[in-house]
Parts: sequence; C-alpha cells; structure tokens
Amino acid sequence: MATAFDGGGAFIPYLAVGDPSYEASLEYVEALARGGADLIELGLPFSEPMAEGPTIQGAVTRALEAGMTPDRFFEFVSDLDVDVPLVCMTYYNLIYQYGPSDGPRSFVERAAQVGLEGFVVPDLPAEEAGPLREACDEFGLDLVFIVAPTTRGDRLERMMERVSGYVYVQARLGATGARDDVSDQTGESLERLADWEIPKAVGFGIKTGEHAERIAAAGADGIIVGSALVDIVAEGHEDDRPVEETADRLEEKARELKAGARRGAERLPEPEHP
Amino acid sequence: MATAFDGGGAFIPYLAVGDPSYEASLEYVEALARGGADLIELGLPFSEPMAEGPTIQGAVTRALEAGMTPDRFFEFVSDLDVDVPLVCMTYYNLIYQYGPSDGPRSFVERAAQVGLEGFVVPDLPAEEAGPLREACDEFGLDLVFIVAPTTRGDRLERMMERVSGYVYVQARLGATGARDDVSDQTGESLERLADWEIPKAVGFGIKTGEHAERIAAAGADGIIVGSALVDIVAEGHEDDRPVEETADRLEEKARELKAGARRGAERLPEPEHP
Amino acid sequence: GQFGRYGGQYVPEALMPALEELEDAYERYVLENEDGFMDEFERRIRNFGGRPTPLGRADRLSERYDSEIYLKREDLVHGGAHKLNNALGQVLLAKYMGKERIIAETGAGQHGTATAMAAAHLDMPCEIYMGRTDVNRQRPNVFRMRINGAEVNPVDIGRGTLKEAISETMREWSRTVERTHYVIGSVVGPHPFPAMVRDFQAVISEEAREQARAQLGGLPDAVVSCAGGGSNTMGAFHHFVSDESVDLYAVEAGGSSLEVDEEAGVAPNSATLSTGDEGILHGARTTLLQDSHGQIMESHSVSAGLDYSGVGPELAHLVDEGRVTPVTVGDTAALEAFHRLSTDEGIIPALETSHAFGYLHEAFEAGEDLGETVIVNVSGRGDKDLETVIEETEKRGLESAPDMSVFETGGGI
Amino acid sequence: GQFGRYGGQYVPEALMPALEELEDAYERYVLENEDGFMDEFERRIRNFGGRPTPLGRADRLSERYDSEIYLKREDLVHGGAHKLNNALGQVLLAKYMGKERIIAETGAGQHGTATAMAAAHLDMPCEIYMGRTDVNRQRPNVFRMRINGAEVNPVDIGRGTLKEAISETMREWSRTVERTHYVIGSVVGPHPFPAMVRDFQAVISEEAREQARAQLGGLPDAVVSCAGGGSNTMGAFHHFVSDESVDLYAVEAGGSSLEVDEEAGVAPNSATLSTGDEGILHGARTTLLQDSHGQIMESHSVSAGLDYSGVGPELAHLVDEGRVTPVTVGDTAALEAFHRLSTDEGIIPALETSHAFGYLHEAFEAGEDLGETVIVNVSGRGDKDLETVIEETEKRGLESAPDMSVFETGGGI
Repeated sequence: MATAFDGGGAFIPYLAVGDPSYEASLEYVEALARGGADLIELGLPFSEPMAEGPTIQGAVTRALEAGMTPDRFFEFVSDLDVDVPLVCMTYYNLIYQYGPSDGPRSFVERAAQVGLEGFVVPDLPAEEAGPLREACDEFGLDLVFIVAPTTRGDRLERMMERVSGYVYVQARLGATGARDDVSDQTGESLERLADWEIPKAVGFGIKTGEHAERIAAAGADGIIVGSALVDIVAEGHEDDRPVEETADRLEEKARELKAGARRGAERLPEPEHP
Repeated sequence: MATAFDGGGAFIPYLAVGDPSYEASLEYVEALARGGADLIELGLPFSEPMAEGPTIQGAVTRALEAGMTPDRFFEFVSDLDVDVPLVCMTYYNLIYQYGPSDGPRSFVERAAQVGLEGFVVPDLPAEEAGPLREACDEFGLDLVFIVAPTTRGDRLERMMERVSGYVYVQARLGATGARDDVSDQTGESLERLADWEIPKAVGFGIKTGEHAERIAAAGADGIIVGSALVDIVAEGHEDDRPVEETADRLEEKARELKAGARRGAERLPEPEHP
Repeated sequence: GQFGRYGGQYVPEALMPALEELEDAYERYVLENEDGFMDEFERRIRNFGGRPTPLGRADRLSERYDSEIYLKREDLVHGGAHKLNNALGQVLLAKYMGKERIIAETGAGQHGTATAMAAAHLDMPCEIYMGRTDVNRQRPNVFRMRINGAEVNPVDIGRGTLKEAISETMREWSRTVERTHYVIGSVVGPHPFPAMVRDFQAVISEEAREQARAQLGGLPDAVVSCAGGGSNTMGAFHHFVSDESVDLYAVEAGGSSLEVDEEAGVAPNSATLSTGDEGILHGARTTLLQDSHGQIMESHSVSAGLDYSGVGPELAHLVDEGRVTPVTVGDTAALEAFHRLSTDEGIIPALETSHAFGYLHEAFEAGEDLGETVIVNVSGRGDKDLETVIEETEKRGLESAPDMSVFETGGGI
Repeated sequence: GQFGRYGGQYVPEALMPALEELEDAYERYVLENEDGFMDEFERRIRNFGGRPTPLGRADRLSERYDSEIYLKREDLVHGGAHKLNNALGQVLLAKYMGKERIIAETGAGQHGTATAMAAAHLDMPCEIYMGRTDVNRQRPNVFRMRINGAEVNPVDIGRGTLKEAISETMREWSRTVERTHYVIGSVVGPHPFPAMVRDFQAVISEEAREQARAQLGGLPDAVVSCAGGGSNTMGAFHHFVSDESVDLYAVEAGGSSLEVDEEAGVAPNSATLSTGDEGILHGARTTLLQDSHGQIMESHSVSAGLDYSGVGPELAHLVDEGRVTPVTVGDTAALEAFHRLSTDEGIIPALETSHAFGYLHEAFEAGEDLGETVIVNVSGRGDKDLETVIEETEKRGLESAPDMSVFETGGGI
C-alpha cells in the first residue's frame, strides 16, 4: 500500500459501496480509478454512521435501501476491476459481528481473500483496536487510524504504535462534509506528525483541486475526498442521470483533485532529513 | 298571614318575578291568585341560586336577563293586583346588600312598605338569622324557615324559637324540582313537627293535584308548588305562546293543585288535641 | 366559625346537620387527633404526597432583585400543586367519618385531579362537578380524573365555570348529604371548611418556617403568595401570622383591568380582596365581586385557578386587620413572570403562581422594599398551562416568549 | 471503563480527548468530591429537585397481590421523572469543568426537559437534539424545553427518533467538543458515561435501601424497575447489587411481539436484554437489537422512553452474571397496568413505569413468588402520556379503560 504514496500528492477517494445500486457503484469506483485515484476507500454502509455528515449519511441510507450487506460488499470488491490498493471503511460493529469468529477475525480473513489491503474504522480508537490490529497482522492488512485536531500527547504515541498503511489526518473538528475553507488546524496537525515515518493523508472537507493543492502543499502525502464525490453520485441519482454521465463527472472531478494534489506536492520543499 | 291557612289545605305557589318579563310575570302571578292561591311566594332572582334545581335556575336566569333587580321587584309587588298574602323568597346577599343599612334592615323596611308579609331565605339557617329576625320584628313581617328531612333535635328547637308565619317543610333531600313520587320523608317530617303551633306547608317536588291531595292528607296545612308552575312559564316562553294562554294554563294548574290540597285536607282526621 | 365579621354558615337547612357533623369530626380528628387521624394524615401526605417540599434558593432571581429569594416548592407535591394537602386530608376525614362517597367541584381541574388522586389512593368512590366550559378547555385534567377512576359531571349552567360548579356541588350535596362528603377545594364555603382547609394547607408555612430558621437562620422578611380562593395563600401565611416582622402579600389576579362592567355583570379581574366588598356567597360572609344590587359578578383572569368571585373569609379578615397586604398583578405581567421563572430558574410555574412572581418583579421595578429575605410560594407547576401560555403570549407579542418556530421548519439541521 | 465484556469507548478519535477530560473530571469531582462538587450536587438535587423522594406503601396493590408492595416515587422529582438526577449532576459537572454550553439528545423529551431545567437553573446555554418524528409527537415536552430557554434542534435523519438523535448529538459534540459538554441521558454511551450516570442515579437505591431499613425493618425481597437505556434501572438497583437476598428485575418493553422482522430491519419490541446480542453502538460494547449482519434494528414500544435498540453495558453485564433478571411486558399489559395503578393508588405512572407494574401483575397471575416485600421504582409520572394512552386504550378496547364520553354528551346533568 505504501507505494500509493510514492509519487507524492496521492489522491484517495471515498465512495459508499452500493450507492445508489450495486452496478452503478461498480462503475463509479472504476471511474475514480481512471481519474487518477492512487488508493480507494470503499465504504461498507452501517445503519448508525456516527461520524458522518448529512452527505455521507444520505449515501449510506441509499446503499442500505438498495440491499448492501457485508457479503455483497466483499462480492463487490471481487467484482471490481481496478488496479489500485483498496481499503474498507466501516464501523466496528459490522466487523465485529461478521462470520463465526467471536471478534473481528472472520471479517479480516474474508477482506484479505477479496484483496482488500486495509481498514479505516471511525468509531475504533487505538485503545479499543487490539483485536482488530491482531487480525490485521495475521492476514497482512493495514489498520489506518484517524488523527483529530484534538489528538495530542499520549494519545498520539498510542496511535503511532498501532497504525499501519497511512494515517488519516482529520482536517478539522466535526463530521465529514465538503467545505469551502481549508482549516488552519490542518497545518498544525501535520506539524505534530512531522516525525512519523508513515504517509499522512488529509481528509474532511476537501472539495476542489485548489483545496487539494493547498493541503498537499502544506505537507500532506495524500488527500482524502468523500463528500464532494458523494455529492456527484447523489445529484445523479436525484436527477435520474444515466450512470455513464455520473461516472464521467466523477472521473473529471477525480482528475481535478489529483492534479491539484500533484501541484501541491511539487511546491513542497525537499525534506530536511531523508 | 296565618289566615291563609285557615281553611286547611292552603295552596302556595311560587314564581320567579320577572320571568320571562316584568309584564308577563304580573299576569302570571295574578292568574295564580285567580286559580285559588292562598299565599304567594315571589322569587327575587339571585345570580347564585344554590338551593334550586334546573327548572328554577332557568327562571332565575331569564328574569335576570330581562333586567330584574331588587328595586324592580318592589315595584312589581306594588303593581300587583292580588288579594292574598305575599312572601318574598330570595337569597341573603340581596337582602344584606340592599339600601344604606349595614345589614338587612333597609330591605325589610322597603318590603314592608310595598306590602310584603314575610320572607323565605333558603341560604339563611336559624343560626345566622338574628339580624333579619330583628328587622322583621321591627316592621312586623314573618320569617319562614325551611325544615329539611335532616333537621332534628336541637336544630328544630332553635328554629322553632325564631320562625313565624309558617314553616316550610322540605319534602325530601335535594334541590327544588317537580318529581313524580311523593317522598316518605314528608310524613316523618310532619310527625316531628306535630307539636308546633304554626302552619306547616310542604314543598319540593309537588306536581299534580293528586300529589297535593296526598300531602295535605298526610297532615300538611298547605302545599308549596314552584317547579311545576315554572315549567308552564318556561314552556310558554320557549314555544312563544301568548301571555294570556300561559296565564290560563297557570290558572288551570292552580285550580287542580288547590282542589287536590282541599280534598286532602278534608280526609284529615280531626286533631286529637284542639 | 367566625373570622372577625366574616365566615359563618349560610347554607340551605338540609346541609346544616352535615356541617354540624363535619364540625364535630373536624374538632375530634383534626384538632384533637382522635384515633390518630393527624398521624395518618401526616404519614400519607409524606409518603404519598411527597412532603416535605423543599425551600430552595432562587439564585438568579436573588441576583436580579438583589435580595435573598427563596422558593417554597408546592409544585413538587404529588399532582403538581398544593391542592393535594387539602384533598387528601378531607378524603381521609370522610373515611374516618364513615362516609361512602366523595364529591367535589373543580374549576381549572387542579382540585378535581387532586381529589380524584386522593380518592383513588384511599379507595373512595368520587364524582367531580365541573363547568362545561372548563371541561372543554381543561381536557388533560379531565383525562387525569377519569384515569384515576373518578366520574366527571359537566355542569351546564351559566358560564359553565367554577362558580356554577360550586353551586351545583352544593345542590348535589344537599341531595345525598347523609352518605356523601363534599371536598371543597379552597378556604371558602361554610364553617368549618375555611378553618379545616387552612389547617390541612398550613403544613406549607409550618415547613417553610422551620426551613427558614434552619437554612436562613431566621424568619423571612416577607412571604408572597397568589390568592384566588386563598388556600395556598392561607397555607403559606398561617404559621407566620403571629410573626409580626414577617410581611404577608396576597397577590390577586388583576386580569386585564381593575375596572368593572356593572351592566354586563362582569369584572375583568379576580381582585376580590383589592376591589370587592362584603357579602354572602357559597355559604360564607366574605369579600366578593358583586354589583350594586348584590348579584355576583363573573370574574376573569388568564389563570383559570384564580378565576373566582369570592375569597376565603379568614383572608378577608386578615386584610381588614391590616395583617395581609393585598396587591394585584395583571394578565400580561403574570405571563411575563411565567417566562422569567422558567428561563431563570428552570421551574415552570402555574399561571396562578406566576402572579406571585409578577408582583415580586413589579415591586422591585417600583423600588419597593420587600426586605432582605423573601419567600415566594410556588403553589403549582405550569404543565397544565402550556397551551394557554403559548396562545396568550403570542397574542400579546411578548418579548420574553420563546420562539416556537421549531414546529414550522421543514428543513434540515 | 469495563463491565465484564461490555463498555469501552468506541467513538471517533476527535471525541477521545473529551472523554479523557470527562473521565478525569468524573474521578475528581464525582468520586473524590473535589471542590465540594458532590456536596453541591446533593444540596441542589434536594432543594431544587425535591429529593429525597418517598418510599410509600401501595395499599391496594399489596392487598391485590398479597404482598407488601412499596413504591419508590421518582415521579415526584422536579420535572416528573428520575431524569433530573442525572441531568442536574452532569450540567453541574460541566460548570465545574468550565464548559460553556450544554447539548443533549432526547427521545420522548423527558431527558431533554430535565436537561433544559437543569441548564436554566445553573445558567448554562443549552441545545437539545430531537428526532423530527419525536418533535411532532411530543409537542408539550418541546414547549417545556423552549419555555425553559433551551434551543430544540429537530433531527431529520432516518426514522427521526432517539437513535438518530443520539448519533446527531455525537456529531455535534465532535464539532464543538472543546467548549461543549454532552449530557447523555442514560447509562449508555462511552465510558465514563455509563458509570457516571449510574452514580448520579444511584441516589434512588441509596435512599430506597435506607428507607426500607427504616420503614420495613430490613431489605426488600425484590426490586422491580423498567429498563430502556437503563438509567432508572441502574439507579434503583445499584445499592442493592451486593445484597444477594434482593432479587432485581429489569422489565423491558415487549412491544407487540418478541419476534423480529429481519427483512424490514425492525424489532416490534425494545427487549434488548431479553432478545438482543452483543455488539457496539453509540460508543459502547453492549447488548443490542441488530440483524444478522450487525445493522442496528429499529425498536418499537408504546412507550417512547423505552424505545431504544441498545441498553447500558453495566446492565447487560449484570444480566450475563445472573444478578439481574430480565423480563418483558407487552404494550397491552403495560397499558392495563397504567390504568390499574391510576385507579388503585391514585398515581398516574409514565408508560415506561407501567411496564414495571405490568410485570408485577403478570408474575402474580402466573403464581410466581417475588417475595414478601417488593419495591417498584415509579420512574416517572404519566401526564405526558395521556393522549397516547387514551388513543392506544381505545384502539385495543381495553376493559380497564375509563369511559371518556363526558366530552361527547351535550345534554344536562
């Protein structure tokens, strides 16, 4: 997975799998890959998306109504024809309940089978992550943690011990959602993580190529974009557009964001210590 | 006033003065006199007729709405062209408030001027009747008390000391109103009063000549009828009948009741002690 | 049965024996604790009724008025008002007297619900008389009475409110007096009701006086209480009457105006103590709202529980004596006080109670000195008044009113 | 932060520092009484909240069930339910922590109104999140919150009830965590909430245990309490947990059936302890109503306050341990119990509370022996439920329902 960040300015899109249908969702994810995604976060929808804003809540609701389940999700990953690393983003209860294991092992095993490379679990802080970390180690998957603007001191240490793949830097407080401003908190957060030997991807609120550029220029190894893409899916669904048209728009948006991230990465000074 | 009871089987009608208008009310009272009334209770309407049933409440409301006041009431008594004793039935607050006196004196004085001969005050038990009794004595008026089925022992004594004119025997518990049955309580009450040297008139619920007869036969010196007469007034008012027609009906009803009372009185055995 | 020139027993003869019987029972059970009546009452009003109620400091009002304001919390009594003190006492007394049935009148429904609760608790059949108008505008309280197993008999006479309900209950009592006890709802009516109801309600001032000594280290300078019939008033004042240093304020409903419309027979207020004069109503000589002929006038107040043309004879006497100061607060000031106490202290008062707080505010604004320490009797809670308050507040466009647009918006968050 | 295998802190990273800060404050102020926090809490819950609440004998229920039935009267707490114990504790704690603003979720509105009252009392700005469906069906509680000065933010997500309101309040907390305290309404959520809320509610069993010893001369044989999230349950049980002779019954809402419709994602009950299984929801590992994939199911109960898909982790643990017996009572039995307590004892219980009395009745009917002395926790009063009860009672044609025809008749008396 680390190779995804090799070129600098990695672009990491998120979509809720199955939104608004299994088939359309396949097209959309593949469009993002064509648009330059370096890694894709695939959302497995959970009925109580505690960390999400209204946009992704809408996606989750549509996907659940269209019949998405963990098994269908794994099938989806198998069916996907893309060439970038895939990460599963979901809530811990779905991981915990899956399969015969008393704990997350069954879910991780199946994820490994279908080629997923890691997890982002918004309601699983480092303190509670022991069993999932173990299972990930057993099957060779990464476990990404989210660093919030409020994360400091001991909590950072604890997280650093357990994280792998990349670290998800939450650009500002609040739930997910596209915003027009870029938070000052982003720079501060990146500074706090300067020592970490792991790629830092910044998410929450990135909406345009210009945002992406500024974030990448601030030192992020990658940018994570969810709501701005889900907005395109939702619009297409509401306006009853053909799937191809929405896929094209997603691809275009992906290109804009990827280009922005790359421009930002190019503006970065060389690191002082290699 | 005592002469009213001389023939035995006295008939004492009640009407609310001013129901449904001053003029009609004059006609009605005069019709009752023509019908054989031996004494008439003239109701001065009070806004809170605590002892009355729905029939007389209705009469009171109509009379008040038509503008009846204590002064108009006295005027009414002056205007009346009848030849039987007249008694004022009203609640104590109207007596108490009238005129400049601090107490009932002004009201009694004015009552005497217009030729009223006594009072029945349903919310004034013997215990509270001192000031009114004094004023009545001063102006030579009678004060009638009501004996209820529940009145016994000491209370009877106290009442006997203060009563004059006649005693109003309440035939049964409850508020005023015409009923189809004649209460057993009547006989008991009359028995308790057998010693009293004062006429006993029975009221509450007398409706027909036959009722009147039975009551008189049970030993009453007179019968008091209110609701059965007010019903005729109310009916005439509701059906918009000419005043004369209602007056005729009242006169006819009065004849029926008077005849009943007389028949009853004739069935009475001679008193054992003269 | 006399408080100065007030009081007495102006009732139909049929009721007199019942009043004598009640007087006897009152003296034996209440005054002399025969058969441990008062012990049982005190145990039940504690374990069923939730007494003692606290005396709590109102921090923000104290700051606002630069005084120590303490609240006697009758709103915490079971049922939501002081009314249960009396209802429980009388229903228990009826049981001791061997009566088989309870009747009561109710206006806003607070006394009716308290009586229904007490009757259910003590397993006595219970019928409540309530004006038709009140039945229709106080539906939740009618539900509560019915749910507690009481019959509710609508009274279709006159304006269909409290005055008519009392008269009708008196009539019903005179029909069934031998086996029925009439639980009158305030310190009104013929003797011994005014004294007896006061004694059951006096637990308020008994507790408050003790609490003041324990918590404040002494007596308050003033006690403020709203007054309709006057039961919470006499309850809150009784044990302070002989403490001459304690000023007692009875706050009446000033309604929309203190003027009366004699023609229409209507007083647009319920300020009996402040504007009424002596007369006889519902069995007692007391202060009344009446016209020049002695006909009783309809009273009016935004608070249904204060909407009565009479007042307890003892309160009338204490006002005559100069021991109690009657003051008035209008509908609008009461509504403002309702909102003020709710947002300042987190206590939603009954509209009746709001009048007491309205006076506190007006006195402070006028620079009157009520003293350093003031106890206000929170006679009841305001849940029952929510709809009225919202409607009346909107009608007046009061600034203190909360914006209720939460119901209108259809959009997201 | 663990109760056996349950509990924990399954929340977004952004909230973890706030939880650590809260944990620290909980330990210092609540557990160690730093700065006299607990003294102030106890003073305020007494003088503002109306504690202690009585333990009263239910005479007619005792006769009916041939046992000694005692009622712990949380319905007499200010606001009408046990909810204030927790709300006041947390708002006061927020003040000690230097927070400037309170947020809370509410379902039926009881926790929202309690929080709004506490926030007004302690002068803290307050915003309540409430599902749109609940806003519309619990208007009186919305009025009460607004009148106490709180903002009410409708949540237009999902079914628009408690589950969605909790999730939304968590989101809002993660946006404003540095200056805001989230007053969670039950013994649910991430550590330290379950322990802290339990500690504030434990005053119920602390008092009840003392009262039982003083009034009954010893401990009861059983304590019965309804369970939704479980705050009144844990409050009523806590101080009895180590008394092995005292049986503890948690009565859940059996709704219309204990079967689930997995296809529709709906459980027609809220019987989490009885029928649910382990999972993670709203920050804690606990027992849940979930489908075979781990998606949370909608719960259903005639009682809005029990209508929740999760339950407090400590309660889940005590059930696993066999210390607490979970039982269920369906909608109809709860409604019947509502009417029974109202007419037998003169106490109108909340529909939540009615479930506890429904179990008492069913156990007796089934010949089960709960012991000689049983304490039932009357967690709240039922005024808020009148409309629902009347509607649901009519729909079912229950015999125990009072006839409401008083409103229909137009005729005289």
